[in-house]
Amino acid sequence: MSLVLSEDQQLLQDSAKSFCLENAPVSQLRKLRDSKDATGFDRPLWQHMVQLGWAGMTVPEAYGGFEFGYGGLGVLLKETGRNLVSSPLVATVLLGATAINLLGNEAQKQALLPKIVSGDLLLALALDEHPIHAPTKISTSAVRSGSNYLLNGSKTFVVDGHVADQLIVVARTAAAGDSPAGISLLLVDAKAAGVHITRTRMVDSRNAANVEFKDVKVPADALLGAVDCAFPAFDKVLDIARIGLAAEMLGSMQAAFDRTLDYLKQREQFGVLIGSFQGLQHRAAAMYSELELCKSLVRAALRALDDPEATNKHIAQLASAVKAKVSDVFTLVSNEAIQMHGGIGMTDEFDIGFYIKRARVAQQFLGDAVFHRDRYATLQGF
Amino acid sequence: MSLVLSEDQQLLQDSAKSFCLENAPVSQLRKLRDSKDATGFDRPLWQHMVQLGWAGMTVPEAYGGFEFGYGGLGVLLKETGRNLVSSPLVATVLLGATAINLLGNEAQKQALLPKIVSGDLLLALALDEHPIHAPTKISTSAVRSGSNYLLNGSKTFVVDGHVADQLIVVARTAAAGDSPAGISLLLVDAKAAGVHITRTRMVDSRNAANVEFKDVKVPADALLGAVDCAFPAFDKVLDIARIGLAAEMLGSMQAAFDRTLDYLKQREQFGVLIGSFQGLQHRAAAMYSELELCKSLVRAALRALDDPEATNKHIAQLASAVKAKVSDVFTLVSNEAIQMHGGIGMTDEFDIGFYIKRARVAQQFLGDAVFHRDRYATLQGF
Amino acid sequence: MQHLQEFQNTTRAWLEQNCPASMRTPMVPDEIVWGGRNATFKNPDSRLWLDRMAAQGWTCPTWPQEYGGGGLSTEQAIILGQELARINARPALTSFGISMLGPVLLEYATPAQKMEHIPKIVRGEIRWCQGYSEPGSGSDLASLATRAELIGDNYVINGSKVWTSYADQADWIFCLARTDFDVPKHAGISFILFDMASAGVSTKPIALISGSSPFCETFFDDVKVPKQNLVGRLNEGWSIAKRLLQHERTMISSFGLASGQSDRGGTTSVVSSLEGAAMHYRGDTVKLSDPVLRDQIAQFKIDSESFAYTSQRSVEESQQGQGPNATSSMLKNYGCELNKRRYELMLQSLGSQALGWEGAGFSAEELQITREWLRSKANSIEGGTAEVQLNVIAKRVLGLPDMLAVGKKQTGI
Amino acid sequence: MQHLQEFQNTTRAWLEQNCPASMRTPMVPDEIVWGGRNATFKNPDSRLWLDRMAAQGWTCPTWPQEYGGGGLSTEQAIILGQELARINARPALTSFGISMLGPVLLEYATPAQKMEHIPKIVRGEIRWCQGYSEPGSGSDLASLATRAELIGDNYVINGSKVWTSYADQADWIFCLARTDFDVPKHAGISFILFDMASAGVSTKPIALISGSSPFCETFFDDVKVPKQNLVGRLNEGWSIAKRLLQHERTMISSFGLASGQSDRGGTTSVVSSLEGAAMHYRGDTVKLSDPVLRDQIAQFKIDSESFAYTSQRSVEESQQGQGPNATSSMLKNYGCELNKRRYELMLQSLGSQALGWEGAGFSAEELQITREWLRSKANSIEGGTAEVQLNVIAKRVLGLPDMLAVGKKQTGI
Repeated sequence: MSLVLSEDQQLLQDSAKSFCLENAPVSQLRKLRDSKDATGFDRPLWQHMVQLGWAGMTVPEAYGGFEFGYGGLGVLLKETGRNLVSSPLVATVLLGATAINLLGNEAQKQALLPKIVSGDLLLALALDEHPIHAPTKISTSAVRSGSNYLLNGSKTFVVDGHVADQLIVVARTAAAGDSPAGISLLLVDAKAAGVHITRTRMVDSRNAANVEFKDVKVPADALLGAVDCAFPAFDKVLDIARIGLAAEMLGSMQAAFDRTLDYLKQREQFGVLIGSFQGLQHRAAAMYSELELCKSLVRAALRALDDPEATNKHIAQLASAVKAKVSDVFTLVSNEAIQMHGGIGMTDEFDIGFYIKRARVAQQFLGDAVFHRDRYATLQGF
Repeated sequence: MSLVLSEDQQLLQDSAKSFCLENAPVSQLRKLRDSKDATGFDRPLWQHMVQLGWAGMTVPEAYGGFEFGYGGLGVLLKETGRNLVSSPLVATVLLGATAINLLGNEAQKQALLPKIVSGDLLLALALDEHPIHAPTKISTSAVRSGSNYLLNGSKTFVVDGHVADQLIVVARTAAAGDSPAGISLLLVDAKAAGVHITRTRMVDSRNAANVEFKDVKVPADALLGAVDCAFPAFDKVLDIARIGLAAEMLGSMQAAFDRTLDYLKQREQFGVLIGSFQGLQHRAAAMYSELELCKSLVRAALRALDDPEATNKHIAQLASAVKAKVSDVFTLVSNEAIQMHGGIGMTDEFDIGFYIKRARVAQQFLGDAVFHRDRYATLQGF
Repeated sequence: MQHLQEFQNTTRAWLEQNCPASMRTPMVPDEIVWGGRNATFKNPDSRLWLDRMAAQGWTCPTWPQEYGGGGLSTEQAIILGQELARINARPALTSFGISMLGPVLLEYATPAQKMEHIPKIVRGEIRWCQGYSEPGSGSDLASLATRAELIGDNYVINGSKVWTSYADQADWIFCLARTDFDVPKHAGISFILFDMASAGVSTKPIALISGSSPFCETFFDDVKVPKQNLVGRLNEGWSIAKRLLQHERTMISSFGLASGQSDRGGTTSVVSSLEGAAMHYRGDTVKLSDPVLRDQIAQFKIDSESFAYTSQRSVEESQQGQGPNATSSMLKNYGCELNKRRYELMLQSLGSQALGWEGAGFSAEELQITREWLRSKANSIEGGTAEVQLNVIAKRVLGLPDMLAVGKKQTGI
Repeated sequence: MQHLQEFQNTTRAWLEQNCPASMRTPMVPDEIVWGGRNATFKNPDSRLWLDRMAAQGWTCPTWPQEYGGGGLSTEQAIILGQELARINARPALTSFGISMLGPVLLEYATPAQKMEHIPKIVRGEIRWCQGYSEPGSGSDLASLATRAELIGDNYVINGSKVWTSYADQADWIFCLARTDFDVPKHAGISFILFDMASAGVSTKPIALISGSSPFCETFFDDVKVPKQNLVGRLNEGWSIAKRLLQHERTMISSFGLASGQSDRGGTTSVVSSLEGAAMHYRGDTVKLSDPVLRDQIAQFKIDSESFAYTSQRSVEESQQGQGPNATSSMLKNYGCELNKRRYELMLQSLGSQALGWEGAGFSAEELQITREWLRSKANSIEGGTAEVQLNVIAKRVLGLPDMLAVGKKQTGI
């Protein structure tokens, strides 16, 4: 498989690009923010995306999906990222559908995947318990009691937690502390008794929630994956999501860079275009180089997801490499975007500020650069 | 006390500057290197420095010294650093005299300090045992046997080890492993039986040696400082040396920067002076800013050494801060110096290459930036 | 020396008696005293403190007594500063009149102008704003297009300004306007003062990416200004403007320094220091568990410390007559970059708790940090961009050559 | 496709039979085969391997068969490369004739010139050097002053070159000379080939900060060159020169890549990888004990990996006809910076064992690393400085405007 888009992917990209431009430019996000929209995304827009097949992009045909692969979903994420589109694409499709597809049993897949494809089910992953991503540092407990689990604990930074129909909850059914052993996943109805959801308004105007579980009864058949040892498969779900998120971030930073480059070519100071100053030119050239590297790494990582021969370890290394790299470069590009826009970039009226806000949220989500370089080094044995 | 040089210090600086320019420019070091000089520094030049009182700069008057303080020695080191002068100033005066002054008993001070002042004694500190500075990771053992200690072990990166009359050896008399407890210092005659010294030719053309001790008999009265618990006082010696070394490095990087700035003002390309390119201007301005910060920090650290009210902890923090900062900026400045000189800077014929070589040796000596930031954080309690 | 000792004793005694207890607590943002016609004093002690200090002239300690200043020598002013710091006294008055306009009026204005404006600045009676930047002229300030035409005894002013801090609350403005369009751009600018209550002046606040802000757009529509409100000579306002910018830079670099080291008004806060915040949000007690962040914070703290010593050295050098030097650009730039770095590290320290905007799930302090982080991005834009400062260092301090005339214009001052 | 499969089979079989066993071991620096009149073969298998590969034309697989090349399609050449890599075959011939001169001769030379020079390049019979840089013209190559005057049937060449790699061992030189002094500098340059054995040619090696080097200064004193040795048209050599620089850049960026990932000739070496070296010199076995260095090495490895994918993507894109693009500047620059970073990290990894120059106390490998570290500093100077590459990216790729004509000249190509 090549590092260049296939013809199909290229077509998908073109159509996604014009779809977003027409239906979901950054002004859409601004509107959701300014109206303090309760949903936090545009439902008709999401239905439109569903009709285009976006929700079923990676779902097997057997469950009503289109099996277009993660290369395809990556293309969509990059284009929505370019316009900072707020939609259930990350929480429900990238994380949710992948989790069910990889960990679910046949009954769960049949029950849930078609609903995702048709837009009738929204999911959210309830994982983090601390301000710093640490996927095995889980205190939320699920204790077997008859035919149920009793769930207690609290979760933070649950993306789309306030609109999800079901939550995928990472809980500890055995062992303690920081061990990957003893971790299980449960599908929990968002409306179940004892589930308390508080929406958090984030700096990037996207959607998240804090969730508390107080003696929530969860039927034992809501277990997603193996009891006590779901972590390895779940870690792969996380890796897939990290790669997809990196694709989205790539789109966002590409857009921030393009807007900045345009500004350098338009803004005059001292009687010349500011883009003619060598100081800015060299910094723009450095950013371009980093962006090209990110682009290659994102494509290599997406390619591995669709390669049946790629090992989980190889995917894990690529996931950590790409999340680390893209996080750093998005920080660089968004900071430079503000600086190079000068005063106007600091005004809320101008859209560039949305990009620096998104940069920091995306960077923290599913592990920041330091987390992933540490993990990369461990995976490489040093 | 001020951060600006006192009148006396200013006078000392002026005379040291012209002394070095006349007697010890970089060509002197080149000559020593090319002739593979066995001593590695110029003895008549050193005698000249001794006559000027440089060897007794920090020695108390009671022992024949001039009590001009570390502010004064710092001025000398900065000026010798500017010209990359190879001399016993670091090993014998900065490290040696300080160690004897701080740890020695009255008899030792009376016996040794006047000889340092008169230029009749050269010293070397035998501390490191590993390629990475770790002053408490000492395996060299000194075992009491009657009225002697029996010394075994090996040392590396012993600056001036090949010419020293006496070695100040850091050894373990108790405990084991990596503990500061159990560390003692011994004064060892370089010609004693069982001492094997191998000169190492370093990339900076300065002097160092590896030293092995095989069953060396050292009289018990050669202990320098308290038995088993010399480390706290010795650590202060190291901190003083780190600050002095930083002053020397400051002089070197200031010279590398000045030479580069001159070159930017002379070299023409594309019909203009290359110093007129904004890309280079901004980098030069950034270096200048860092240099100014280094200058202030070096002065603050030297000031603390002459301030009777400064605590050891305060000095330790300043020592680690300044060694870390100066190491990083010297790396930056020496790299930029080569890059901005272009091809000519890569030729051995041009002097700028000596500065990048010195930068890396000075940076490793007595702990690099990472070592010192770790120590700084620990001292600050985080 | 004895005289100074005596001054210290009397000052200490005076402060002991006159500085109200509540004025010896850390400043709360909404209790900052800006003065002006519509001055508000949330804390009544603030008014008392201002009146007492102003009566001594100690709001402007070194300004001449004839204009209401304290008339202190530099040495005395330093002692006053130390004594104020000793008791943690709040600033009695914060004002652009003091930090920016006053010094240039003392240097350039006529005795009559000084007599009219300086005492009111000292006493905080008039609040000033700065009419410099325009939408089309950012770093290239001298390309400004606001025009002032002399018609009869008045200048008639038309145009607009941007980034005028607190324009909506200011009483008067010091304003740059073009008075000659037929000469090179630096040569046709004048420095004019006028009342913001004049007919034809309007303002509109600017929202920033960090939320609401003190900045405004300010519009002038046939504003009539008496011609004696010109400071200095007609068309020669640019040198006054530059001088004022130096004072502004010094002020901003000291902000950078201050916020780089500030505790946030109380040692109980978990975010009073970077390392404290980083440890708190990781549940660490003895040692920060993220070694990479630990290294970066140590690096930041070492740089902050070096910067503080550099500011101090710069003051000492300028006192030794080595002049109010070009290092103001260096200090401004480095101080601002440090402050930006500090907030980036703060974000890393807080993890996802630094990602809130408003509402539930975040403490007030966390939300404030997020906004301050965004606000810090402007540090290297306002008061001369980082790029302009680097140009100034390269040319003024390092003596690097201009490529061409266009290079000279780049410095912007 | 079937055809390619067959090609792969026959190639694999041919290599199996013809590549000597010792040619399947990692290259040793002093066994590199440079060819030329005075070629030396320290390992006799090297000669055998060169002769066999040259006979196939596989030293230059895609060059036309009529000039001795392999005549392979791009696809076939890729397969050949894969098969060579599969058995770790050493390059049969390393030559500036192949990597730089040949491609431009094929594009610009006359049939007679091609017939004279190309086959000798393919067979490694003539070793070439590059006469480009001059003492006064570094990045500003076109300001060169070496002159060639047509006198009778000869060009008479006077001047000097610098940084001519292996000039003291080369048989011929491809040389830029000024043939018209009365026109803009780019318009008066010609591209001329001549024999280094000609009367009036002399060379002098240049010592680098890393020690001895292949670089020379080269002097021309009334050197007579037959006029048919001009390539392309008189005074139009600049476009050939630029084209050749593109090939050089591509070559250098692949160096950067290679050395960024190379193992140093055997897995037994402790410095075969950065992380291995760092752990070895700290006595670590499971995990690198310096967490900051560990983070930096991880960052370096991630960047190297990203760079390798980018090189690969660039090849794929140019195969898809997205052109031999301007990204060569980006790859050259990034690859060189990576290599410099690698050596800085290597120094940190080795601690004081990386600080030796010669003699006792250091292993041969340690001493080599120190020297390679110093040598790496030239990566961002030779073949177009980092600054020139950034200019090219800014202008050619990003379309940023020139400030003035002088801006255009800065790009240096």
